[in-house]
Amino acid sequence: MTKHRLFWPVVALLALLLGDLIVHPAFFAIEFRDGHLYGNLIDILKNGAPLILIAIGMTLVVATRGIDLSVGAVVAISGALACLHISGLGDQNSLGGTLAAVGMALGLALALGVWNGWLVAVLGIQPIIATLILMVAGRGIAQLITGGQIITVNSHPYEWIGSGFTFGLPSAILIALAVFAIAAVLVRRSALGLLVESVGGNPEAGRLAGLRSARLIWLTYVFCALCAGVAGLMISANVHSADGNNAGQFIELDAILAVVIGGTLLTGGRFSLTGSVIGALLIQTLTTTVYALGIAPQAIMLFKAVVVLAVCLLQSPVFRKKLARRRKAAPPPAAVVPEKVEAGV
Amino acid sequence: GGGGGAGGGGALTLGFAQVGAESGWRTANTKSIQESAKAAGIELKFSDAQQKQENQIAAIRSYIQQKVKVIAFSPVVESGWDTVLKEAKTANIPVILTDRAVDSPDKSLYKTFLGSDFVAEGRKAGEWLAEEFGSAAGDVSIVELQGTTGSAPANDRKKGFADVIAPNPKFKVVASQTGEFTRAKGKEVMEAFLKSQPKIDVLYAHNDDMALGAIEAIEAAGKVPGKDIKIVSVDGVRDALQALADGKINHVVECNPLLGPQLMDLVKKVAAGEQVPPRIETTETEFDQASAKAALPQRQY
Amino acid sequence: MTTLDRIKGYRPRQRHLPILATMAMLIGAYVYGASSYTAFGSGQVVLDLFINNAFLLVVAVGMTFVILTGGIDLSVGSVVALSTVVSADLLQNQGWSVIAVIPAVLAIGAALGFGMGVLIQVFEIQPFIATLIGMFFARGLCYTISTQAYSIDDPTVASLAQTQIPLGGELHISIGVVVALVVVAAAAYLLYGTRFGRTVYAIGGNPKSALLMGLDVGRTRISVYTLSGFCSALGGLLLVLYKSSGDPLNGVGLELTAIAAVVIGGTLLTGGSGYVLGTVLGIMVLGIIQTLITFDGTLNSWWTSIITGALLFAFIVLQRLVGRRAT
Amino acid sequence: MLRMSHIRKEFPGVVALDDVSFRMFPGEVHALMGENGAGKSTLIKVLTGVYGVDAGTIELDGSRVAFSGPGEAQRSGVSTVYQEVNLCPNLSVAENICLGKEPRRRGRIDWRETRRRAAALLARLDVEVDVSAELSSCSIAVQQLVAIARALDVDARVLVLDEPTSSLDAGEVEQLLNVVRSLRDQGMAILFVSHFIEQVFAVADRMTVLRNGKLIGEYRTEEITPVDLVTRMIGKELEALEDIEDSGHSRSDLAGAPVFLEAGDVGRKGGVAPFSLDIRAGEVVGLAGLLGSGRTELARLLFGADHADSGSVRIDGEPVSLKTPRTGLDHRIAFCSENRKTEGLVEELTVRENIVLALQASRGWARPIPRRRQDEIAERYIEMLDIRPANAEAKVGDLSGGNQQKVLLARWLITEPRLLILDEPTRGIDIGAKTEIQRLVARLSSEGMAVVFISAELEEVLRLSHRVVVLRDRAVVAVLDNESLTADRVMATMAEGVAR
Ligand SMILES: Nc1ncnc2c1ncn2[C@@H]1O[C@H](COP(=O)(O)OP(=O)(O)OP(=O)(O)O)[C@@H](O)[C@H]1O
Ligand SMILES: Nc1ncnc2c1ncn2[C@@H]1O[C@H](COP(=O)(O)OP(=O)(O)OP(=O)(O)O)[C@@H](O)[C@H]1O
Ligand SMILES: [Mg+2]
Ligand SMILES: [Mg+2]
Repeated sequence: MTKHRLFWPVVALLALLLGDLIVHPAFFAIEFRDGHLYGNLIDILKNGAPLILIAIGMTLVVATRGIDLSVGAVVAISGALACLHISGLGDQNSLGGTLAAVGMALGLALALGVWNGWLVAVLGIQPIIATLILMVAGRGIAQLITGGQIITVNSHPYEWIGSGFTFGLPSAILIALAVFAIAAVLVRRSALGLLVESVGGNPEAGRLAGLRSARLIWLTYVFCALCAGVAGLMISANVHSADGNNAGQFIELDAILAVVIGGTLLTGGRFSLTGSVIGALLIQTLTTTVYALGIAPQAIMLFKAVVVLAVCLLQSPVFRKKLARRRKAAPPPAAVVPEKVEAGV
Repeated sequence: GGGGGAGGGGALTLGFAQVGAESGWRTANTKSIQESAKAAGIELKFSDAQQKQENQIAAIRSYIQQKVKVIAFSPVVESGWDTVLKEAKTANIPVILTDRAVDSPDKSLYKTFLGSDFVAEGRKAGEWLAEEFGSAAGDVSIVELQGTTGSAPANDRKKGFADVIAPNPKFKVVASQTGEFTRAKGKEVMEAFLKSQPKIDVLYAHNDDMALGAIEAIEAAGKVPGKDIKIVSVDGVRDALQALADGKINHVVECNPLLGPQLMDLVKKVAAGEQVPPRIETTETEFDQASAKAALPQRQY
Repeated sequence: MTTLDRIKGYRPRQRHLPILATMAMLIGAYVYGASSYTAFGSGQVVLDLFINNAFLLVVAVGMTFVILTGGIDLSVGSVVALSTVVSADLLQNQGWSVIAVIPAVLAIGAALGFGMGVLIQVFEIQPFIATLIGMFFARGLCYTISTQAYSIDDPTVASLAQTQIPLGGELHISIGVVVALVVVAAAAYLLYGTRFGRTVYAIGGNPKSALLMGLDVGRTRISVYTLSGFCSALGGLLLVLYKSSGDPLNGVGLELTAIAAVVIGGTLLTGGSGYVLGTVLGIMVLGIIQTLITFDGTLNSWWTSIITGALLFAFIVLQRLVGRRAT
Repeated sequence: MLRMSHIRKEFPGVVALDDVSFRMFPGEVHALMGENGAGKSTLIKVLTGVYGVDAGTIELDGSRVAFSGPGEAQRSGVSTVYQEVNLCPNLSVAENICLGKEPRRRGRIDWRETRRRAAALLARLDVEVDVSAELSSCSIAVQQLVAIARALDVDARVLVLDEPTSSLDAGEVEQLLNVVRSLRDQGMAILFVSHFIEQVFAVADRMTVLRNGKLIGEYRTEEITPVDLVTRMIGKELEALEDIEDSGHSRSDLAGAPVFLEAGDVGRKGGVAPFSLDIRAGEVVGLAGLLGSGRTELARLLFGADHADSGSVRIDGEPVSLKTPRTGLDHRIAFCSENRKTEGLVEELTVRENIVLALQASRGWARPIPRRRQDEIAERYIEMLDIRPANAEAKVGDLSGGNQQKVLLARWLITEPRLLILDEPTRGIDIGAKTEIQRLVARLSSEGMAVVFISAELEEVLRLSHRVVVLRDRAVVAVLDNESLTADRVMATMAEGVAR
């Protein structure tokens, strides 16, 4: 079982939760309140949903050897457009109007994905700078939409996306899970997964095997932007407002981190959607832990560094081997001898 | 070097290096400056540093090259301006600081400072608290939502507040965490506070946005913001005044972004070589629920 | 019997094309600026590009080495910040002299880089995460030293900072520029003329092959991250000279700027191909975009971002098309 | 001089070496023989410290050694050419040869001397290329020669050559063997791995045979016959090749067969000069030429891997444009590249996934091949081509070189193409599998598949083809009908550039 690729990420997540349990037993308290579940774990799911979504999209991009830095900007833009439209509605609570807003926002996100994909797949620009363009310009576009102000909306249907509850669970996580399920089915039940892994694993081989790699790569950027668009709706709906400048700041880094913790290599090829979801949950748990344990703001970064380091070392086979060797060597003092032999000479 | 076409003619050129557009407050600040420059007939060269001091320094250097008449800027941080300000001085271009001061010991590097005092804002929030809970029996548990770690407003507002409540041991800051000046983080952090702190009496937020986010967390937890948990915050943006009017926030300390008209006055004076006072504080009030209702209709930002 | 002289044939030096294209566009941009804004034409605008970006240039040079091996270093911004904060703290609070501070800061940067190199090489942690950990760690250290920015009023620093090296006319450069250019020259020499440099390229080309070819991949890789840490620290010191202050918030997002500069300069993010000179040009591109926008001076904040993106797009696409055409 | 005793090396799930002992004396050429996956390359990698051993010892000149890696092995006088071309494609030929041991002047690399030295080393192998050209612009054969030249550079005491000749043609091989002999005469110990029995017998003094990771025995060349050797390698008698009829393989046999593909003046600047060629269903067209004569380039144009800038192609009489591999695939053309590492396999994926890749690509993503069918296909081809380990879920990157080649071949066979282009399909493949592949080609063509066959071994080409297209200097110089065609005649045409 330890050989399974997801074993160590899951262990890391559980270890972190266990740490929380020990330091702060109330961390796991879950109550039923006003018809929904309430507790830190629920918060992790709710607040982690956008990151999960983006990590899913990012996984596919990374699998093709790409990277998408513009997700944060897309988050801001999609939230901004949706809120702008809703704020202009006569009745902000109208379902039709909200749906139109959501549709417009996702349409724009899709267009942005097409743009990124075009730069990467057609013009052949290195993904990191291709998406950097939108990362830089996108914040501007979002602020152009909001006019540099925070747009506040009061729409119950819209709110549902970010902070609503369905069947006692945060709707955000349900949406994220739905997207995950769709992506997983699409990728593993069709041949997409195999094709993406081939394109990422060895692009030239993929091309010679007859893959339409440009189209495939393009598709991953579109999907990623779409995921970011949905995440943008969630983030803005959660606080009933669109903040062109701050929404989704640095989320690209977290998303990439989640993908990598989940076991997908940045050099492309094999990917794991489940791994990315676990990675995203791990990051969100870390954030919530920081708040719940009352880590001082100036120590947060150090704390994160230490935890991420521990997680990565745990995942590193070399480190585990060294550790195991030391442990084995420690109890019987005689074990010094074999070590010497190993050193050779 | 070229002739510096910008400053050559009769029009007065002002180079303004803005911090960025990180908040609605800042946007209002920018807008006020742009509009009043136009109204005053001053040609404005505007640049946005995207929160980076290096960019601001580069912009100021470029203004020196362009030979503008006056340079004004809102420093991203207080320190680190000496070199470029000396260059401006050598080029005989007067400098006006807005919004934040610089800590250079050489006061001749700039003509004047126009803006607010973050420490004073923190202090005002603390004073309100002391008054509001002065007669309350028992400890007062306070949670604090700080601004971006390391930023001047966060440092100063924290300090001013702490200075005022320190003498009275019944005021206890039970949790203090950064909400990065945003609604989303404010909400997320407050959610965690509500679960980890058994008793919260007061929330002090370093800006309105975090307070607005926190309100949602409080409501989601089944508590009543403004009643179960009293809230004081800084800035005075429209949404916050609305919340104040609705009774969800209890007190707002204003930090006025509308410096434009005052700044243009100063620019004209400085350009004409007139003497100006070294420090001008903008008029800033505090809002309670009544004054918020009154101020709301005219609030532009 | 078999001679292979037939396979000989001319192939254009494709690897130089992106650099040539970038250079051409820079000149184009400069000519455009000079014809649109009077003051733009003064040579000092170009020199200011160097003065304002000297520290970034040094950081990007370190990054170039890392990217050439196919790695990435996200920690540079934080290490720059840490260097400024440590310098400020040592000079202001601990009363150290400048002479003592410089080696100390450089050693800290190199040590951090070394640590990340070990994580990457020995524990096989992906560079992205290892350096992200370094990023958190260095930034965290900054905050534990100080959450405040503070000025350095050491007279040596002040005089170094304000020294202007005249170049005739009204033109001048700063000490930082000289240091940066020396670093660039040294890096170019290292990469072109030494075994270490060639090993860097080899690792970027194919790390497995490099290992089988008997190259010291491990030591080189660790050295490269150490070098990047060192360059970041040096960049931090230049930033101290530039601003005479230490600030824990320095260099947020700097890593991306540095990476962008390197990549715009024609270096492949997958490693193995690129030049330091390209990095210099990449920095110039980013700098000139910003300068053009400042000279224009009519854009509000969001239009600034949008136009920056658009100009970036124009540069990159033109570079790409020119490169392709010439093939 | 070199002694490896009781070596054991295990990979997860596979015992690659099991109690293998091996010794070598100075001044001898020692051949290491065995089928694909027998453990030859692993033994070499264990020797040079790429892998650590699970058990056993290595002695060099009587003292225990355990190299930490190829670098240390090299410094101790063990110079190695690994099986796959392991060079840096982004660097120049000269640099690839001198990397890590560049001549220096005052601490600085002396580039002129580097180029000179590289050219001199290549000249020793009778290769003349532009040493400042990027390695990736060179054909795989030239790359292999570069790798050999690199290994010749050190004053090594032990030279290890793992299938150095797999891409080379007769001339280069002869040259290489001469160099090997002269090195031996200087007292160097040379470890030589090859699947070409003649080469082994031509040069080796002694040989060690491995089978399935186990040591079978050590023999002096005089003591053993080729048939014996092969029997020991594969553990049973080899069926002869006789059933591939060598005779009557002429185009006239195909008189009634329809033309499948017609190329008229197809060419590409910098690739091959315009040529015309028609290929009938069921026909095997062999391509012959020296290194760099343009065989690969021609094949790539037929498939659409590169797109031609002149001429036109008709398939079944209809004009088509072959611009991308995809269009080739859509017209049921398959191209099995000579460079399996960079152009063929996705190393991270499993054997099954690599096998179904092209078929899946042609079906499009929306119509996945059901998993059961994939397993079936994989099983069938693993058995047919004797891919080892016979595990469809093994990572292709972990397979031995020859087995990787078989996987690549399987990928294209399952697409059931109408034209199969095989560029050096038998590269690095052991003798048993090679006959199997030849038999397969013969069978497929008799079933109506057209085949374009490229191989450095002229006999193989002659045995299979109906016609032989001879290239020289990147142009087609002759199309010879394989009626009483001899190797000599083809060679003469290759050398002189005109049909005789
Ligand atoms: N890195 C690895 N991981 C797992 N298995 C491996 C690895 N390398 C080799 N093997 C296995 O070890 C066995 C021996 O492989 P090896 O490469 O030594 O064969 P070989 O004799 O060189 O064959 P060939 O003639 O095809 O090159 C094979 O079964 C192969 O699959
Ligand atoms: N100017 C050049 N310098 C070096 N190599 C070149 C040059 N131009 C072409 N080549 C390489 O020479 C090779 C000649 O073509 P090709 O590969 O088709 O020859 P081939 O007949 O298949 O020989 P081989 O046995 O080498 O595969 C090409 O692979 C090409 O990459
Ligand atoms: Mg082998
Ligand atoms: Mg070939």
